[in-house]
Amino acid sequence: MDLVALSTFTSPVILFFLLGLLAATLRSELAIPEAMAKGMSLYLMAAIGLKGGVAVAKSGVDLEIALALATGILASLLMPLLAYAALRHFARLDQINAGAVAAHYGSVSVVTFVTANEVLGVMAMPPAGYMVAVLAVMETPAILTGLLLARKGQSETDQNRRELLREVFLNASVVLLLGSFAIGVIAGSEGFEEVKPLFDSGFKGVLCLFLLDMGLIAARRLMDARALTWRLTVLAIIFPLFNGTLGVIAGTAIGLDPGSAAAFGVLCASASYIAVPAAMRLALPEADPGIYLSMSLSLTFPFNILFGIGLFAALANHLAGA
Amino acid sequence: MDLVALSTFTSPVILFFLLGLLAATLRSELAIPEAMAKGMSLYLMAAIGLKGGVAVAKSGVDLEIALALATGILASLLMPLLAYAALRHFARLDQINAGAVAAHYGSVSVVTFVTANEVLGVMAMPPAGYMVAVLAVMETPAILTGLLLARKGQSETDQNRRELLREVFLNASVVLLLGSFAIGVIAGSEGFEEVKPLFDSGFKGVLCLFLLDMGLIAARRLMDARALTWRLTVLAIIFPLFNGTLGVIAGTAIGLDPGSAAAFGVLCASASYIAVPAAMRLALPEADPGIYLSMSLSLTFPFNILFGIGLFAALANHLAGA
Amino acid sequence: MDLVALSTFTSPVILFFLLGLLAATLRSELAIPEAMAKGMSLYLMAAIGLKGGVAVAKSGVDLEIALALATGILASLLMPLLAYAALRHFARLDQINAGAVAAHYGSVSVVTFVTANEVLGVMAMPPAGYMVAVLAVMETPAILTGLLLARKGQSETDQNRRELLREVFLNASVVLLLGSFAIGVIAGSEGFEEVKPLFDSGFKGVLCLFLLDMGLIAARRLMDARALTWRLTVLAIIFPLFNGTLGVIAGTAIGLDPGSAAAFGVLCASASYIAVPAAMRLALPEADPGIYLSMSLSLTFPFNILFGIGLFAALANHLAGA
Amino acid sequence: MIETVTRKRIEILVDSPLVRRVTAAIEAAGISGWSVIPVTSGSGRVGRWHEERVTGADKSIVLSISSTEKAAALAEALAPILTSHGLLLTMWDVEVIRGERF
Amino acid sequence: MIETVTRKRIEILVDSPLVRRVTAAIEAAGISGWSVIPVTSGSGRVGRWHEERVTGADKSIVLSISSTEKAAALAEALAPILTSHGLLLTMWDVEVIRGERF
Amino acid sequence: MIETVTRKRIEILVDSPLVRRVTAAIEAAGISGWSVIPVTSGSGRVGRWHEERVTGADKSIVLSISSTEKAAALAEALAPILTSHGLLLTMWDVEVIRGERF
Ligand SMILES: Nc1ncnc2c1ncn2[C@@H]1O[C@H](COP(=O)(O)O)[C@@H](O)[C@H]1O
Ligand SMILES: Nc1ncnc2c1ncn2[C@@H]1O[C@H](COP(=O)(O)O)[C@@H](O)[C@H]1O
Ligand SMILES: Nc1ncnc2c1ncn2[C@@H]1O[C@H](COP(=O)(O)O)[C@@H](O)[C@H]1O
Ligand code: NA
Ligand code: NA
Ligand code: NA
Repeated sequence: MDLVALSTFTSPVILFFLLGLLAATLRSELAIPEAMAKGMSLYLMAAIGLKGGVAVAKSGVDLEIALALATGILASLLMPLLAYAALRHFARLDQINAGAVAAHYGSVSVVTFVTANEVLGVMAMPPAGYMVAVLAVMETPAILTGLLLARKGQSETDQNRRELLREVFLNASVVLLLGSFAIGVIAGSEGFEEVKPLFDSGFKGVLCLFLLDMGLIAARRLMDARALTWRLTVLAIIFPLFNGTLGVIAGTAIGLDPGSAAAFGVLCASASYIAVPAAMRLALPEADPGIYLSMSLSLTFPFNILFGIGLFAALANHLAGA
Repeated sequence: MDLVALSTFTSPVILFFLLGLLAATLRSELAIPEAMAKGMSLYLMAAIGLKGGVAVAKSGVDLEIALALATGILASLLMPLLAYAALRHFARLDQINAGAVAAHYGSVSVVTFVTANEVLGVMAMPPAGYMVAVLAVMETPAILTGLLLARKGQSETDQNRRELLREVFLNASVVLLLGSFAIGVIAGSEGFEEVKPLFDSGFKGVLCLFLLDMGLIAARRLMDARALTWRLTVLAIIFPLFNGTLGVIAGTAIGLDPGSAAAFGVLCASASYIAVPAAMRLALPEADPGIYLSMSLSLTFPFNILFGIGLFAALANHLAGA
Repeated sequence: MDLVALSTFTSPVILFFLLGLLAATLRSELAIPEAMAKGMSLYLMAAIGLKGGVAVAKSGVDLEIALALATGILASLLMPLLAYAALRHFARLDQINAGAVAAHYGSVSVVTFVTANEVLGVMAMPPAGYMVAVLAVMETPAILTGLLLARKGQSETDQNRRELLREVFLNASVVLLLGSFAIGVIAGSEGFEEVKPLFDSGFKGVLCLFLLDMGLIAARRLMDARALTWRLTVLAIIFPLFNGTLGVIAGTAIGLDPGSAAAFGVLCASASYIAVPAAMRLALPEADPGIYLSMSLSLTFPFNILFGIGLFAALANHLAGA
Repeated sequence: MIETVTRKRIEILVDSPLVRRVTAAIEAAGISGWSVIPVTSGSGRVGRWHEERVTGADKSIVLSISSTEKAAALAEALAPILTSHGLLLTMWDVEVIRGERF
Repeated sequence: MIETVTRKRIEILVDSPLVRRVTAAIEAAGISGWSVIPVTSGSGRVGRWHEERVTGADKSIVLSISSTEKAAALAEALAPILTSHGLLLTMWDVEVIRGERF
Repeated sequence: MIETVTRKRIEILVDSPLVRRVTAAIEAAGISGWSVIPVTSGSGRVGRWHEERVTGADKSIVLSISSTEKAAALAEALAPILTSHGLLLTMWDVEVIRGERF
């Protein structure tokens, strides 16, 4: 495990993330234009979707995939429940904020998954291509659970509910992920060939620059975070450890290969900070972004990138060995 | 022909365009930052210009090229006349709007040409490199004809006319296309080698993302289009069919190879939605963008991408076979 | 030398710069979105930093490097003194503006260095990898000298001074250059492999587009430059010639290979127009950007790109031959 | 001397994901149009933010010109969600030409 | 207590390709300067638009501070093209420091 | 009819690298918040500029809503550096809801 962790620390991908954290902590003015950051995140989703789809076009669809998808949806639906309880009683958050934060931890972080994909690849345990589909289907169910928890007893106007459901099920990242996944399946490897240079070769480099930006944003948020109590900080580390471990076990239980089981653990451990916050602004505007973004982006995300991925990979290997 | 059309439908380039159309129709919030979209369109023009120039540096200049250029200029000058008549009498547009729309259909769409280039390449009938120069020279003449038609009897102030001519002849896309074409000619293949990874290998991938954005914009415009009558809709399909067919015939007549003849047909069939609209805002601000953009971008562009290219390729092959 | 200069003029990198100058002179509306331009400059710094670091990881550190770094720092500290004298007495600038301009000429231009790197590579005399570190350490000392000259006798408030020092020592380009240099050293060539497609293969193409933008900005500034006297124009050409020649001589004297000596000359000849202007807005807001940006960006930068690099390369070869 | 009429200019600072909600209210108030201006950073009671389009935590300003009555109606309509949605609404009198539009 | 003077603030919403036309009028009116603010989306009688810099269908706001006389002169000069060019002009009184500039 | 209160709206046009200096003054004046709007081009006595974020020569507008007293204090605090730092400060009265915030 130590070796694993170390090996990841010499990868440019991780090093650029650390550079971002460092630069922001030193209060350097370094900043990536937001249009470029947004563009890179769209590129990463399109690329990961395509690659997953192409892989599935090769491997073909089978029961294993259906099982993985079902487990993913279930996990996304249930994870917020435990998180909500902990946030209410241990961290003493009000109902609205507890529901909002719970939704983030039930959902997933695309970039954490992408990084895990690269790291696991380097460790010669690449996850199966269909895990991208699992990633996509895990994004939204948690949002619904979170909203139910936050809005217990209240009700939205119809107009708002319609807009909300569209935002939840057709939010940019879900559409782009599933869309390019489908494109990958249809185009197959021959079709992928022509766009490979941009979407495959360029991938890791873009990931470096994007993680540089994420490091800058995460650290800056943390330094300005006023609403972050020590109890919330503790939970932001416990949630990924707990959910991730369960995830790896579940993944192994349903017969995933170690790489995919580790990836599934990372998905469970990760907290959304792109799709869910946008949905929360719409659905729970009263919830404080200072809480849910600081936890998911400034604490859980770095933890997963720097330690989580290595841990869950080691655990998956261990269980596979057993 | 069916096979042709089908084959294009499994190309990622086309599939991303369809994804954009679909996402916007479903009212998803998916959107590409405009700075990125603008950047990609500049990249595509620089790349296509370079490649064309390099090709000409190899092939050398001859009468065929001069002939193709002359035919292109002529077509761009004359096409608006017929279009104008149809717009006035069939679609009942006023003089100003009819002139503005006519200018769009006489001019060309860079992205449609670029896409045709890729598709024809896949079909083993790549157009000649100098077609890029034809593309460039076809952009502006139509604007002049359109303005004359729209402004019959009226006159601009000198200051405005000067600014206008600069906008028309030095508009960004013309300068960039001809400029990078010249650079390609000067640098030649050896010179091109060093920049090939970005401008050649990356090309199709960027085209995918750009067409995704074009699909989003086209569909959104269509859904908000208030000024679009059924008569205008009909013309937006007839114009490309008519101009494109004439274009392929003319191209074959002047002795172009099937690929180039098909590309020339696509150029005639395509309607500008980058260079001309900007010029129209300046020259005919009274004209309604809701009309000319909806027609060129939301109807003619998708038609050409999805069907036109395949049709004109088939026609060119047929004529060549005959 | 002529041959050298000519050879550079057929490189796309230089040709795109000329295209930018030309387009702006013709008052074309061609413009690169600023978010994209900013993004490209960040990319170039990250890439050049990485490559330098990887090279050093191969070559290892030795006295030669220490010597080069020391010479660079010294040059950056001292160059402003002479420049200041000339600006005060020949160009008759006031203390503030003279200090501000002097800081620019003591510091360095990343893009000029990057372009020199490419050109020298083509000329089979690539500079040593550690020259990137020299580039990075030469950026800031000149700012301090310039400020001392401009603020003789005055003093800043503590709060301002703190903010100022952070801006000076942690400005975006220094952090990104040194940061990615360090990443390159740590990751080494194996680590670099995975990100090579983006940071190495794509490099020259991006440099083309960035220089296109720089050409546009430089020419536009020049045309609007109201504060530019003929005396300042003369100095904007003399400074690079003088500093560059001294630089090549010094570089050869401390035993650098011809390529590195030429690069060191280019560093001394170049004037900053990204890092220093930002620092000057903060430290010397009274100084007129119309003066220092027009000199460094609109005159010295094009001179170095088009002639300086070739000249210093020839001189370095000559001295090495002697 | 061209004559101008007085209208209200309303500017509403809002989280970008909520812009649709605000423009819907504007259209519901029967106002003829609106425009959106980007906001790149800011600071308030819940802390500072900077260029965060990626996390959807960025803000925009929705500006709209309308008659005093419609402006009042809009303020009325938005009042209940001002605090919950963290909107910042300011309005003032401006002179416009072609006042009949609004 | 620092004293301020009253000046006009004019804001003109205009299609980005037409910005030059407006700034030319501003300079013709002898006004000392102007600034341009981006507009990312909007809605009016001819429908809605969103981030369309690619098609040149995007808009900008040109803002300028000037004396009341010069502001009136500018409004006068732009009036004839307001409708044809789809400009949206608003102006109001603001307090400025260093008023002598304008 | 919802009641509104009158507050000052201050807008300061400033070189982007100097935004921090201005927001520091705003916070020093005890004002509860501020927002930054991008400026893409402009023209003044020292000439014209356009989209120059690369050279750090671009500008921004810092806008802040506050009570008249705090606004005056802020103007007071910035006055000495207005000319040297090339700031352009305008302020005017606006109606706000939830006035207690400011
Ligand atoms: N009442 C208004 N308030 C603010 N912006 C407006 C208003 N009316 C129109 N606009 C802007 O002006 C553009 C053109 O309006 P129109 O000419 O009515 O189609 C719209 O897309 C909006 O961006
Ligand atoms: N009267 C004005 N109205 C609006 N913006 C102005 C005005 N004067 C100057 N500016 C802006 O302030 C910047 C610097 O102006 P100056 O200090 O006069 O060169 C200009 O580039 C414009 O962006
Ligand atoms: N007084 C103010 N003036 C201008 N903008 C403000 C002000 N207060 C808050 N804002 C903006 O509104 C956002 C949210 O404010 P708050 O709800 O107080 O956290 C801040 O990040 C600022 O962008
Ligand atoms: Na999760
Ligand atoms: Na055409
Ligand atoms: Na120098």
